[in-house]
Amino acid sequence: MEVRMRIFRFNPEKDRKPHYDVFTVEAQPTDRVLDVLEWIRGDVDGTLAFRRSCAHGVCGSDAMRINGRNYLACKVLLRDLGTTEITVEPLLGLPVIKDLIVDMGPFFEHYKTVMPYLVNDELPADGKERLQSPEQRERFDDTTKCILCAACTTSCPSFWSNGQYVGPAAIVNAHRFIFDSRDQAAVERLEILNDQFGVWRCRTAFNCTEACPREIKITQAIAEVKRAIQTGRVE
Amino acid sequence: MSTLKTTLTGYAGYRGREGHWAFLLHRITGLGVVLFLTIHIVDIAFVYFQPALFLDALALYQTTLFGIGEIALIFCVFFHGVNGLRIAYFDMFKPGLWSIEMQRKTTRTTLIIAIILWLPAAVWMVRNILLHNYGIVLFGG
Amino acid sequence: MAATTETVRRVKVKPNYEMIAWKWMRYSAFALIPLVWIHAILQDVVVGVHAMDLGYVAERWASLFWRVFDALLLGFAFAHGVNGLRQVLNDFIHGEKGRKILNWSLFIFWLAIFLIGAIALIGGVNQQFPLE
Amino acid sequence: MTQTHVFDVVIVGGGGAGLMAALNASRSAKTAVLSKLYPTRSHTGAAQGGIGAALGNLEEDHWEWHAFDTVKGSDYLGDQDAIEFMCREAVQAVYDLEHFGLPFSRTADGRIAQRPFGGHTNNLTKKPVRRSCYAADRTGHMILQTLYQQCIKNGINFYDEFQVLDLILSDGKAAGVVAVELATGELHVFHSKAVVFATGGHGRMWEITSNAYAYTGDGVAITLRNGIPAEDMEFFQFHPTGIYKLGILITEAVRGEGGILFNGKGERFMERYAPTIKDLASRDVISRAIYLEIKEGRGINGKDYVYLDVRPETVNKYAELDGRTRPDGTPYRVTAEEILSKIPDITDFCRTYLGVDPVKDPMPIQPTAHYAMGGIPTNKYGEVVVDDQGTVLPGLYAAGECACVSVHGANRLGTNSLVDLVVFGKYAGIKAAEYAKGADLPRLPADPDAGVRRQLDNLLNGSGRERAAQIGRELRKVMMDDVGVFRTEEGLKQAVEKVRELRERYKQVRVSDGGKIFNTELLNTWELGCLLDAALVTAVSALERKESRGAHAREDYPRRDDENWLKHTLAWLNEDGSVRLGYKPVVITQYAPKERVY
Ligand SMILES: Cc1cc2nc3c(=O)[nH]c(=O)nc-3n(C[C@H](O)[C@H](O)[C@H](O)COP(=O)(O)OP(=O)(O)OC[C@H]3O[C@@H](n4cnc5c(N)ncnc54)[C@H](O)[C@@H]3O)c2cc1C
Ligand code: HEM
Ligand code: SF4
Ligand code: F3S
Ligand code: FES
Repeated sequence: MEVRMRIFRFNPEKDRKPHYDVFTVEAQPTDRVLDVLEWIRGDVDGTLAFRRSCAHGVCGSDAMRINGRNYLACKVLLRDLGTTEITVEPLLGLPVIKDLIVDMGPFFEHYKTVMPYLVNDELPADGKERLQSPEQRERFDDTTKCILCAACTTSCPSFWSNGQYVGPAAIVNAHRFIFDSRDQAAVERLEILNDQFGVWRCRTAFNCTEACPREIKITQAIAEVKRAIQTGRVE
Repeated sequence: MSTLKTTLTGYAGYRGREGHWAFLLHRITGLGVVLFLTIHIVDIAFVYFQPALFLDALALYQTTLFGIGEIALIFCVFFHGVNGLRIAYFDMFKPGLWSIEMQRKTTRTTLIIAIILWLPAAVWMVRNILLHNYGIVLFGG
Repeated sequence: MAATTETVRRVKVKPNYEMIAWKWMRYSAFALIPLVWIHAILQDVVVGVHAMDLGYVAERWASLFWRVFDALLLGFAFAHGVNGLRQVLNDFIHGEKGRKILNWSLFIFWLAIFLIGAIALIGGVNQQFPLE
Repeated sequence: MTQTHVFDVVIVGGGGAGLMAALNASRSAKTAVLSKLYPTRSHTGAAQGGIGAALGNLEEDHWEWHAFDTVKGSDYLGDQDAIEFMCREAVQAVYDLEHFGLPFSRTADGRIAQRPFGGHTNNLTKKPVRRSCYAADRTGHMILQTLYQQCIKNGINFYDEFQVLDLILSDGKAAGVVAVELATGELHVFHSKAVVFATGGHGRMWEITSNAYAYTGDGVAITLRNGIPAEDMEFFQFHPTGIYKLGILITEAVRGEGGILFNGKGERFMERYAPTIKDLASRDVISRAIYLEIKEGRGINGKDYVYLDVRPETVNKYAELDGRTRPDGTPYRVTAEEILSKIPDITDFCRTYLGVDPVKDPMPIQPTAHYAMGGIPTNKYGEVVVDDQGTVLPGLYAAGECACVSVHGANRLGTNSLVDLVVFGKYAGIKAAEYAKGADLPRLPADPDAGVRRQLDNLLNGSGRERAAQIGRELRKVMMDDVGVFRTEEGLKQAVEKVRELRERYKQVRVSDGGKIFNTELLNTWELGCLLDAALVTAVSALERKESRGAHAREDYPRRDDENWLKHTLAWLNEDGSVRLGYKPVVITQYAPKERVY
């Protein structure tokens, strides 16, 4: 099949304003959007810039807007898009550096603010593992899956309008520890999120959950954090 | 990069699903209602402060243009109400309902309920406008 | 440390304005459904603007029930709405200072309109005005 | 302008090995981590199955058994002192990870869950043993995330999206690295007492691969260009179960949970190749079996793939035939839900890329290039060794997939790479910091980045007669055809020729993007140069090794030849593009080489 790729272009060394380039490509319906981008960069226009690494949806490099919606380019097959007119644009709400590459700095800064690490210095006397029941482990399983791709945060209307909002990804990563029975810093994290730029900025727009390539129930996780803050129960 | 332009591009251009539209609609309807409510409190207050003005305001409300606005307002009140109830219930009592399937289903249901509530009201209000402003009797003369 | 199936842990987080506002939006939402809907259906649909005049208002406020009803409506709906407006505008105002100014302005706006409404509600229809 | 930064220890690579090294080095030394990807994008995150350690949480197990299985898996080419060290240390390393917060799956009594994995056995009964510690099918993801989290907690200095292009040596010691900052295109010199390479593998030189685009062998190529040999490069593992055509890995854990391989005639063909442990035989054995089935026309519909079947009815049928039991002795039976809960990500891959639901349909699979056993030669402390005498290059360390300790020998057992990362990453970090403490900052040579500037200038100003993308395609094809699962003298000769030709043609490449900011074309092309170097060394080493051992299967020399070939290859890449080979003996402690049967 033939697809028309309309790709957002911006080269800070040359362009004052972004524009779109159109490439017409012969491809298979089972090709990934990433395959097409790779082909364009390799064989047509080497200056096209985008990030990628694993090519199967586990590293989080290639989140971008495809036909107006956030995806990992390596996780969408052309046939899934239902059209041969494909528009590819960088994530919204982070500064564009070049073409499809955005500055991930602000995103990781937010991530770092929520203490995304286990806090517990007590070790079992025998030096072995801390115990945790399968139920306790299951409680936070969903939010351990995050690959920090930023598809969620950059689909969030609250984040678009105010980049100070920590964003769904940071909350997901806080949730992962708040609900881990081994962790001892739930209160600190909840206090961080109980800020004017914390969980209360979430207007349940749900774009995050729809965008998450790891199918994390993000809005639910955020709601659970909101509840924990109010009720004082981490359950 | 969180500029007004980014926000508006996102609001209008992001191909979000039900949740995105529900969020926008909730926001627009909420703002619409506050705008109206503010005016409404002031004009009602005229009955105490400036009764003459109250009658002027009333005359304005009775025009067709305002009549149409009022029909929209009623939609806003219904949609915003049903959707707000949905959000509040999920958030406070059942976070587990924030799943993709439930979100899609309940948002659609919300819209349908809002429309079902709104339609008869709208019909009745259209009838009133036609009757009082144009002397056309639709029904129930 | 033993593996238990106990999953509830207790924490204490200090409430702050955003959290209270968030709760307020939701609790008031439950109250607003009957208040706003009844009011809107009654006034805008059943009665309709065309049937309204000072007499109607005077008659309505003659009943304590409706005065209390409208007072509740004013209290809940307007505070809910202005806080909603605050949330929306906060999305777009990024400076710490700008937000402060906004919050105070909105508070004053809310207070002013609320007082106007409250006074009217208490004062009722101005009887000096000749009713036709 | 080139900026210069000074550190005690510079770590190249933010994957499992690099982060583990960083955590340990930073305790006592001023440490920086440079990574061409954001650390959480590293390929460690793709590892699915698990990390092997003889915790014995579900049944009897001993690190000595783990060591024996590893030696046997390596086809006796692994250095046994290092293997013993690794398997003993693995236990503590896994506890360390748990203490760092890693969310392992759990047993009913709250301990770290373990499952069987190819090649891991109870040494007495020879039956599969539950040794692989896992977190669903996302063990690598959890390791990577957990280590990164700890790095944040400990305030490690990260230079994200800094690609290292050269190593600086001075007076025979490591003195730092030269890196380009992707966002600006500026060169930076990191002047340091110690350098740790943890750059991962080079599987992108094959057509069908489970490896990330970033797996271009930068570390091996950089050290080769600096006169350091590469060890055992001919040993590259083909994982038996990659998704047909795409190469995306389907973890061995699927077979651990009871998945069975079938050929086009519906036969469970592994019964013929590994009568005892069948579908859980070691990877090289299964990859060859699949290849042979396909060659004999027994692929599905005569095509070049077979089926991996994990539908509950299949699993239960064969579990009954095999008499498989649960830890408590009850017969092993599964439901679709159970399978889905143990391999959620695999399920997602199948649905996304194949439109197939693994509990309803069998998965089409074929062997996929997967793991580099060879790499930068090191000893068990991660110190880089530059000759056959064990001579250490002061201040230079390597760990993870880019290193060859060698614990994997001719064939790596599943789960052992993650063990390798955490154990040797840890020791490389500790040793580098210790070394840095006692050493002075080496003198920086004049114009340390001249070499890098020359390399990049060549790419920017080449004649433009050749296209990098085309060279890459030809490289991947020839490596797949001639340096793949099975090899022959003729094929390997052709491959060496071809790679030589491609290296020549590479000199005619010109990148079209002359910009500095995120010039991904320039860096991808530079990476292709690394692949070409690594490929040449791989093909030459393979051509020379006239035996079949582990992953190196020669059709013309089908037997293992301990008499002549129980030794490690060392390959030096000379300036003129020729390859010099040398050999060093395998360290044998207590496990005498035996025939390897499963
Ligand atoms: C699909 C898949 C599944 C696997 N499953 C398992 C399993 O179940 N069990 C197991 O034991 N093993 C498994 N492995 C193998 C194992 O995951 C890898 O061997 C291991 O993760 C490699 O780790 P590393 O730290 O060496 O490299 P990586 O994690 O890949 O890190 C390499 C780092 O080096 C950086 N880098 C590279 N080049 C440069 C440069 N020039 N300049 C700067 N930085 C650079 C990269 O940015 C990256 O941060 C699997 C591998 C794959 C591909
Ligand atoms: C009919 C009953 C009503 C219900 C159930 C309701 C419910 C809600 C809820 C739950 C929210 C919070 C949304 C969020 O934070 O995600 C909200 C926001 C809002 N409400 Fe209401 N509301 C009602 C009536 C009103 C009225 C009468 C007004 C106007 C005066 C109003 C104006 C707003 C505004 C402006 C917002 C902010 C919207 C935003 O943040 O996007 N609401 N409403
Ligand atoms: S929560 Fe999902 S969408 Fe958000 S960063 Fe993590 S993986 Fe990406
Ligand atoms: S899109 Fe944003 S508003 Fe909340 S539900 Fe997701 S964080
Ligand atoms: S390339 Fe890794 S997620 Fe797409």
